[in-house]
Amino acid sequence: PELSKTSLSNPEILRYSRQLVLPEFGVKGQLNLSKASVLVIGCGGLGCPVAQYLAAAGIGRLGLLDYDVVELSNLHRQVLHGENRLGTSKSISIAKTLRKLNSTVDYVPYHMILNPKNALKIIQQYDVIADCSDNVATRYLINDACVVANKPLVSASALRWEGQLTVYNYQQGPCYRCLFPTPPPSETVTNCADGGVLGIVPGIMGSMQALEVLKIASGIASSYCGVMLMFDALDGRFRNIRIRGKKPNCVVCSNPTEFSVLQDYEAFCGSSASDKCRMLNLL
Amino acid sequence: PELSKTSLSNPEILRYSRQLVLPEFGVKGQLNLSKASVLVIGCGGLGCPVAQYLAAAGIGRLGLLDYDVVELSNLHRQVLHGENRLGTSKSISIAKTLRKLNSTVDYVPYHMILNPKNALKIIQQYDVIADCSDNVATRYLINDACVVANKPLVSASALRWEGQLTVYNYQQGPCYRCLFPTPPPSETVTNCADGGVLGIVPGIMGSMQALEVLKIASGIASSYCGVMLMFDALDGRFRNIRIRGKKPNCVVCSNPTEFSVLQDYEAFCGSSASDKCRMLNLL
Amino acid sequence: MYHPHLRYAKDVRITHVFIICFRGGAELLFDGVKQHHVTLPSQSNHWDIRQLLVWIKDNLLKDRPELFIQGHTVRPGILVLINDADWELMGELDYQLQDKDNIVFISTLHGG
Amino acid sequence: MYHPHLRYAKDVRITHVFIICFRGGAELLFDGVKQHHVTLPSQSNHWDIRQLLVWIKDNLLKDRPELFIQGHTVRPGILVLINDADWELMGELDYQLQDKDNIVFISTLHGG
Ligand SMILES: [Zn+2]
Ligand SMILES: [Zn+2]
Repeated sequence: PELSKTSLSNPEILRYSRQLVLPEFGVKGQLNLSKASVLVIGCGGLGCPVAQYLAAAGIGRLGLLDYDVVELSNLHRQVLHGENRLGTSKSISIAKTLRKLNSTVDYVPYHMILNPKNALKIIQQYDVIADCSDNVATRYLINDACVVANKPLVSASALRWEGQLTVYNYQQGPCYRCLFPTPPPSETVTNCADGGVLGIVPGIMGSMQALEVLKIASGIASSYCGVMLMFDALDGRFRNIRIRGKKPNCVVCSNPTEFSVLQDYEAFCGSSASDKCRMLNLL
Repeated sequence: PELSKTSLSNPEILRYSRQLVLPEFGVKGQLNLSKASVLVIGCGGLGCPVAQYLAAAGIGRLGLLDYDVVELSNLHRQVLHGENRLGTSKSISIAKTLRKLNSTVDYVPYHMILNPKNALKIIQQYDVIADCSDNVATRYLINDACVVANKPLVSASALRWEGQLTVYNYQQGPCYRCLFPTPPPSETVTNCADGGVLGIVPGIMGSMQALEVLKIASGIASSYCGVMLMFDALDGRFRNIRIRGKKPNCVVCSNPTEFSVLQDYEAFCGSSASDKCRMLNLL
Repeated sequence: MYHPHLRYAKDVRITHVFIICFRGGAELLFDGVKQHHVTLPSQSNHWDIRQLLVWIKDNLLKDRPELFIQGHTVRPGILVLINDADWELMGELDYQLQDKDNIVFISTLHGG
Repeated sequence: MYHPHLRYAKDVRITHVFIICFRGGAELLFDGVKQHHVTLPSQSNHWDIRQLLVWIKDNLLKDRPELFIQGHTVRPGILVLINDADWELMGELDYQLQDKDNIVFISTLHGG
C-alpha cells in the first residue's frame, strides 16, 4: 500500500515533538520520514539498533529481512531479541519487539534468505536500504541490486573492536564494487563467530547507520557520501576517510541492468552466505 | 548481596562466546563484568542504550534511577519503554524490558529523585556511575557525590544534533567541577523539551557511554580520561578534545569529604532538577 | 610583524587568518552561524585570546553579549578549545593567536 | 635529497620517517602490532608506495605474504589510506612518500 500523509495527527505531534522543534528537521522532515520505507537486511547486531531507532523516529514502513533464528550467542549484541525468542525468526522477533515501542510503523518481516532471484524484486519496493548483513557474498548481492534499482545503500560492518560505515550508490559516490572490484580471498575473511565482536561495537555502528538513514529519508543530505567512518573501540577514536567517487569502469555502475545481478554470489566470493559453517580463519 | 563469581557456567560461555574470544576481553573481562555493579542515573534517551548494552554484555548488577514516568513524547528516543508503559515508572519499565533480554543480571530500579540526602548512600554501593541525567543541578550533585565516594563517572549529554562525553574522576583526570567550577547562568541552559533532540543522538552518545563503562568495569582503561568526545550529527563528525587534568584548587577535589556535597543544588544552579517546569530559553 | 605579501591596496596589514567555531548552542548568539573565517586587523603586538574576545563582542555578537562574555572572560558553561585542546592547557586568555588556528567556543550540553 | 642534519654516524642517509598502521585485522599478519614508526633507508629517488610494499614484505611481514600482497599490489579487500584519503585519490602505487605521512592498510570488515 502507498504511504501517503499530508499532515500530522495530534498524537504524532506529541510523540515526535522533540524532533519537530529542530529547524533542520521540523514537520517537513517528519512527514518525509512517515512516507519513507527502509529495508533492513540482517536482523542481528547492526540491524537491531537500526530498526529500533528508525521505528522510534516514525519511519513509514520498515522491512526486516533475515533467514536466521535467534540463538543464545546472539543476545550479547542483538538487543531486540530475548530469552523467550530462542529458536524463533529474527525478523519476526524484531517486529514483535518494536510494535510495542511504535505501533504506527508498518513492519514487514521477511523470514528468508536474500538471493539473486528475489533481491531486486524486494529492494525495488523500498526507498533506502541498510546493509546489516554478515558476509561478503550477501554484501556484493545487495550492492549490485541497489545499483540496478538505483537505491541509496547505507552500509555498516563490525568485527572485534572495529567498525566501518559509508553510504554507497548515493549522489556521485561510489558503489561497493567501485571500491572493492574483486572479493577478498575467502581465507582472509573473518566472521563474528570466528573473530568475535564486542556487542556494543555493532550497537554504535548501527546507531550511526540509523542516523544516516534518517538524514536521507527525511531529506537531509548524508555526511557519508564519498566518506567512510572508521571506528576503533579500544582507543575510542573515529576517523572520517575520503574515498574515491563512482568509477566509470565499475562492472555494475557502467551497466546497471538486471543482468548485472549475478547468478551465484557464493561462487563469486568463494564463500557461503550463511556465516555458520565457516572454518576458523586467520583474519 | 555480594557479586562473586570464579568461573563461567556453560550457558554463560555460550551466551558471551563472541566477546570471550576477544583476547583483550576474554574470560577475565567477562568475570570482571559479572562482579561489577553500575548505577545508571536517568532512564531516558541516554540511559536506555547504556542499560540495554550493559545488560546484554552481562554486567553483574544494574542500578536504574529515575523519578519520572513514561510519556508519549519520550518514545522517539527512550527506546526501552513502550506504548503500554505510559504513566508508569521509567526505572521499573527498563528493568522489565531488559529482564527479557538477560535474566541473569541483578536489576535494581530506584523510582526516586536523586537528592543531596540520598546521593552518597546510593552511589557508594556501585563501582561505576553513568550520568544520563538531563539537568545541570543533578549533574553537579552526581559529580560531587562521585568525587567524595571516589567512583569513576562516565558522563554523556545530548541536545539538538550534538553530543558530548567524557569520564570524570578517573585516574588523574578532572571532575566536572574542575572543568566547570561555576554553573552556567540559568537563562543560558536549554533542555531537550525546549531545544529538541534528534532521538538517535542520545542513542549514539549512550552507546559510547556503555562502551566506556564496559571498558572500565571489565578492567580495560577508558579512552576518555582527560579527553572529551564531541559529536555533531548534522555533519557526521566526531572530535576528541584534550581537556585539563584534576585542579588542585577545585572545591570538591581539594576536600573530598561528605561535607563537600551541598545542601541545595537547585539554589546553587539557579534551576530545577526536573526539566519539566522550565521556561523557554534562548540557549 | 610586517608581511609585505599580505599588504592590501589600502595598506592594511593582516596579521591573523583563522577559524572561529561556535557549537553546542553558542552559535545561536551568532545568527546560527557555526563557522566563521576571520581575518583580524594588524596591530603592533600579537593578538591574544583576551583581545579576541573583545573583537568578537564588537564584531560578531548580535545581541545579549552577557550570554557570551562576563567580566573579561567567557561566561561559565562555555568551553574554549584551541586546536582541539582545552584553552586551560594553552595559556587561557594569554594564548597568542597563530595563523590557521582553530578556536572553538562550545556550550556544554546537559540534556539526556 | 641529501639531508646533512639527518646524517647518522655510519653515513646512512635517511629520507623518510613516517607511520604505517594496520587495522581491521590486517595487523594480525604483523604480530598484532597496529602501528609502526618506520624509517626507510635512503635511495637516489623518492620512495613510492610500490617500493614501500616490497619493503613491508621484506621487513615487516611475518609469514603468509600472499594474504597481504598479490602480484605487485595489495590483495583484494585491503584499502590503502594515505593521510586519511583513499590511495586511489593520491596516485595509488605511484604516490611518492613524504616525511610524516600516515599510511594505513585496513582490511574491510563484513560482520554484523
Ligand atoms: Zn560501482
Ligand atoms: Zn574537581
